[in-house]
Amino acid sequence: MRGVSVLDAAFFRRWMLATAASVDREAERLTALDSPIGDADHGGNLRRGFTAVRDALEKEPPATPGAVLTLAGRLLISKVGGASGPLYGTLLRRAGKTLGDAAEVDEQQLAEALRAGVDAVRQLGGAAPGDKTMIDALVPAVDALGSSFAAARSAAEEAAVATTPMQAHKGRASYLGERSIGHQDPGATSAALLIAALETAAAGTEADGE
Amino acid sequence: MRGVSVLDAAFFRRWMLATAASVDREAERLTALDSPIGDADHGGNLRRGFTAVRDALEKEPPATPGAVLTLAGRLLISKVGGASGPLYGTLLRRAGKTLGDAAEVDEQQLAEALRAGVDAVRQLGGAAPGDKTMIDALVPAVDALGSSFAAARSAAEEAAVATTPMQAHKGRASYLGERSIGHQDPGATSAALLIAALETAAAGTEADGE
Amino acid sequence: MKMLINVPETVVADALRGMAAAHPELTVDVENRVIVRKDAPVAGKVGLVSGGGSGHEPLHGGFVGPGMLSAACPGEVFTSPVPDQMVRAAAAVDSGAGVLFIVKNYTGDVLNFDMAAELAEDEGVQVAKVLVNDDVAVTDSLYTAGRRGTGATLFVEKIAGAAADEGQPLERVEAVARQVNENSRSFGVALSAVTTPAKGSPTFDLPQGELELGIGIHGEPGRERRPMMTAGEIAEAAVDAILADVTPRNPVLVLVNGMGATPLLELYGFNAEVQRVLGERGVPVARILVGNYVTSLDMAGASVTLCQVDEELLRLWDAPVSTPGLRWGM
Amino acid sequence: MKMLINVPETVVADALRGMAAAHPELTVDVENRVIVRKDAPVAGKVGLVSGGGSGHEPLHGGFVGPGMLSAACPGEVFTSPVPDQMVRAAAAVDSGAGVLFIVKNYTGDVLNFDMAAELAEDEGVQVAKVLVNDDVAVTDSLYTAGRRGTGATLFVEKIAGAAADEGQPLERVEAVARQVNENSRSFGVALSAVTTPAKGSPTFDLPQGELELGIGIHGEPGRERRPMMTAGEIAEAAVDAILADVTPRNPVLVLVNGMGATPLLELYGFNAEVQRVLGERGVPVARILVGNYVTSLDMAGASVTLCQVDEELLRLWDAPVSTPGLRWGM
Ligand SMILES: Nc1ncnc2c1ncn2[C@@H]1O[C@H](COP(=O)(O)OP(=O)(O)O)[C@@H](O)[C@H]1O
Ligand SMILES: Nc1ncnc2c1ncn2[C@@H]1O[C@H](COP(=O)(O)OP(=O)(O)O)[C@@H](O)[C@H]1O
Ligand SMILES: [Mg+2]
Ligand SMILES: [Mg+2]
Ligand SMILES: [Mg+2]
Ligand SMILES: [Mg+2]
Repeated sequence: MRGVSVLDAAFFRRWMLATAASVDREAERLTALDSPIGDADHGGNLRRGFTAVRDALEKEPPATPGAVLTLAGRLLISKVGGASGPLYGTLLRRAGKTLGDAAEVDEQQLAEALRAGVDAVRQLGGAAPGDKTMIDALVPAVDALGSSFAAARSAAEEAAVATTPMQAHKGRASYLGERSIGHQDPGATSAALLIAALETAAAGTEADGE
Repeated sequence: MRGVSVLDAAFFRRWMLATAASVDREAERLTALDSPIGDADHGGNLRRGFTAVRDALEKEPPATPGAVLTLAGRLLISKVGGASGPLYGTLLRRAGKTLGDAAEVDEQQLAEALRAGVDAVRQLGGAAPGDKTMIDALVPAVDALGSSFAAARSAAEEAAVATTPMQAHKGRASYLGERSIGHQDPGATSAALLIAALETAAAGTEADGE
Repeated sequence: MKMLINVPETVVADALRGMAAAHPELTVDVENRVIVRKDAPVAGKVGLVSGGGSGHEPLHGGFVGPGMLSAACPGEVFTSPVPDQMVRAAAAVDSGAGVLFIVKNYTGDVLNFDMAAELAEDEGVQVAKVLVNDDVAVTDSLYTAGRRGTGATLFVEKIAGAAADEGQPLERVEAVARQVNENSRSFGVALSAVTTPAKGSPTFDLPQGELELGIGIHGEPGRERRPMMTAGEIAEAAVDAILADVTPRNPVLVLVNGMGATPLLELYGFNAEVQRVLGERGVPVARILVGNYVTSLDMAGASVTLCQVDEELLRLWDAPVSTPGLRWGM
Repeated sequence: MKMLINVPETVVADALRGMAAAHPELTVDVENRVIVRKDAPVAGKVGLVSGGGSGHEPLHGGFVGPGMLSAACPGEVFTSPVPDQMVRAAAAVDSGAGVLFIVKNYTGDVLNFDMAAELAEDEGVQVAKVLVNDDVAVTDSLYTAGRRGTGATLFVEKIAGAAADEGQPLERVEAVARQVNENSRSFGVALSAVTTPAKGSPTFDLPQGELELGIGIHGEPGRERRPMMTAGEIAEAAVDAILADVTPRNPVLVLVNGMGATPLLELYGFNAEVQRVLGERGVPVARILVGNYVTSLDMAGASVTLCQVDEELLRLWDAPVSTPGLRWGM
């Protein structure tokens, strides 16, 4: 357990920028993961989306946490395409809407907002835990957010790795049937990057994100 | 110098069959030679043609030397296509016509007939010695026929190898300009097979040809 | 792998510029990535909008024109387009008679077109959707994202396009499109993997003596890897996979489709085998189309699509069409 | 390399069987290897016969039909057809108005068509010949077999086909064909070598980071090997090679032609660059055709052909045509 910290719009901006930076760094790996069981575009998709998010946040930073996430979600939807665009877009948009227009939120509220976002993603894409999708990383990460960003990060990273032995039941990888077994899911991997960026943002500087 | 031997229709049949056999054996090599400076079909072309020649000779063997060559030439023209079909077809057809309908001919007459055939090929294709074509093997071979089949064979084989440093001025290889230098000409190589088969035929058995 | 491109980032935009130049009969909005019939909206006519990732050309942009699509939205390579493109396309082609979205069944395409439909309806456009899911290599169950949309897309776009051009109302055009999809089945094989511009190397490793059976059009591996087969054996595998799923009662349209890098010479030879197998299995054939129509960049391979047609569907198939990729009768 | 074939020996026959099935509007004589317009001979119309090695599809067989060729003779892969085929084709299409042989300038094609012309004339058919030799990569001199016939073949066949369909007499059709050839220039590049069915492996070795400039359509290497270039650089090299040979005064038809395995997405992007360069060089463009038309089996790469047209040639280019490979206006 730890003290309650206050998360303002700047924190949320740092979060998005840190995500953009790590997606940028890891784009080739994400695409490589998307090759044997997908169509080799996941890295490029997210890079295109988060680059747009970064550009928008740098140009005209929204004033509230909710507005940052809503803007990011909307941009992902209108720039990414593919499966991950609407899914990540919905995740962030719903989380943003859930935060409303509070100027500051606490970690508890962030966790609740993300839980609402994950529920929206589950509803939209129909995936459940175990289907070898981003959901497999997002669900345990949100559960662990109650403890700490670090715990959420480890939970997401472990969960991403744990998709490897699963057989995919949703998305493109499901076409492969049993041949999808033995490969780590690209979306679960990028979800872990998103969660890990919370910790970077909490470190307080935007250095990593800008 | 050597004694004059008599060449009958059976000899000419053996010659064509021995050519068919060696073209069959060497088809892949001829195609391989036609790859770097051509279009990788020379072996297949000649195999298709001489297979037709063999089939026809086995079905209904013509009675005279001239008729054997005329038939072979006509079949090459109507089965091979490409540059080599009309050229080899013309070579044998003209040689056959030159032999007329004599039942037997001597080596001298064969040499003259082939010379007429080579002239017809030169006229048809416009190639001169040094242009890196079948002409480069045929001309010295016909010259050496006055001595012996063995001499003609060596002359043709040496001449085929000697096309390697030449720059092609006729046929497909000419498109390559200087890049045609350093490769042995496929047509000169197959011409050497044709000439070499005379010696096989003279050995008297059709073993090699059937 | 080498490509005839500038940089991977501009591949789609460059292609659209090239299309715009080559096809003055279309309106190609390079910036917003929408390809529209020049005469759109056509008064009283239902608008037909499709789209999907790029890399399947001539699908979909090459099927825009009289008798087929009203507009197409090209996404990034193998990536569904975004809702903004579809909304824009819908607005451009709606004459008030409504718009039909033709959507290949991939998670990304479905989600993006769904969002677009909501947005377009907010703007007052009446939108219907039809899902194309013809690929029998994928079992349609709780454990997959459902059958993929592949070759049947061409049949749906052509036949629904003819219905729309005749002035049939939205419900009718939608019903025709749905019927064509339900009557269609596909199966594909790959002899080589795909190289996307962004990745620059083949998406998977396919050794010399092997092929993939049951592939899609996005460079995904198939359901099964097998030692290399002859054209005749492949035709049997493809046709039999389809016939295991459906027994055609009516004559079929046959699409023998190249995946992009298979020469037409081979495709025609493959068609000969497909026709032999259809004959042996007693399937009556109404029409045959052979060519590279629903492709997967530089993949070598082919797919077979069968679509059962009654007289009405056959009439619509035969109706005039004038697009860069499919053209007859005008 | 893997191919979608049965055995190399039957590739051409298999393809013809497949064509026969797919194109009931043509008469495909598989045994004698002649593809003929179903309505041939058309009374009073000059017959147009072309042909060449197989492996360049849709050229020539795919260009048989109203408005273009009367008949085509496919040879073995990359091997000129034999005179028997051409004589048979000439006899099938001659209505008494004579026959024009359209011959790509390769030693084999020239020799075989020459022999065929003699034989056909012996049988009472009036024969004219036109040689297509548009490839500027080959110097036309005593030291070569002369310029190769490549992309311009499509322009010659289309435009002479339109003239013949109008009922123009043999001398006119021949003159038009000759004019189109004289007005045309091409230049091609390869990103990969060709694999012929008979050889089964690439005809030459082209490493990852390199391309061949000035290639033909038979898998021969080009005039020069260079480090890999962008689409823009390749467009400059191709257009400038052509403009070094001729300065167009009239507007041009542009063919941006794929060699077989280059995706349409890349071809359109390449077209964008070709149009940019033509614009920069001040060459006016009348029409643009982008696609795989004069191919070289599974070769990756492209060629550019420019053909200067006056109003009459443009009118003939725009005239209706209905063939498997090229179709508009009917
Ligand atoms: N129905 C779904 N629900 C949740 N996540 C999904 C679903 N379908 C796919 N995904 C996620 O999306 C990822 C693929 O994203 P991406 O490659 O960008 O899109 P596409 O599959 O359209 O190419 C998968 O690895 C998976 O984690
Ligand atoms: N004009 C010519 N005169 C004589 N021989 C020629 C001529 N052109 C080509 N050849 C010969 O033909 C050979 C190629 O034959 P082939 O590969 O069967 O025909 P193609 O070049 O039509 O593919 C060349 O190696 C050369 O020896
Ligand atoms: Mg993907
Ligand atoms: Mg050759
Ligand atoms: Mg994708
Ligand atoms: Mg040849």
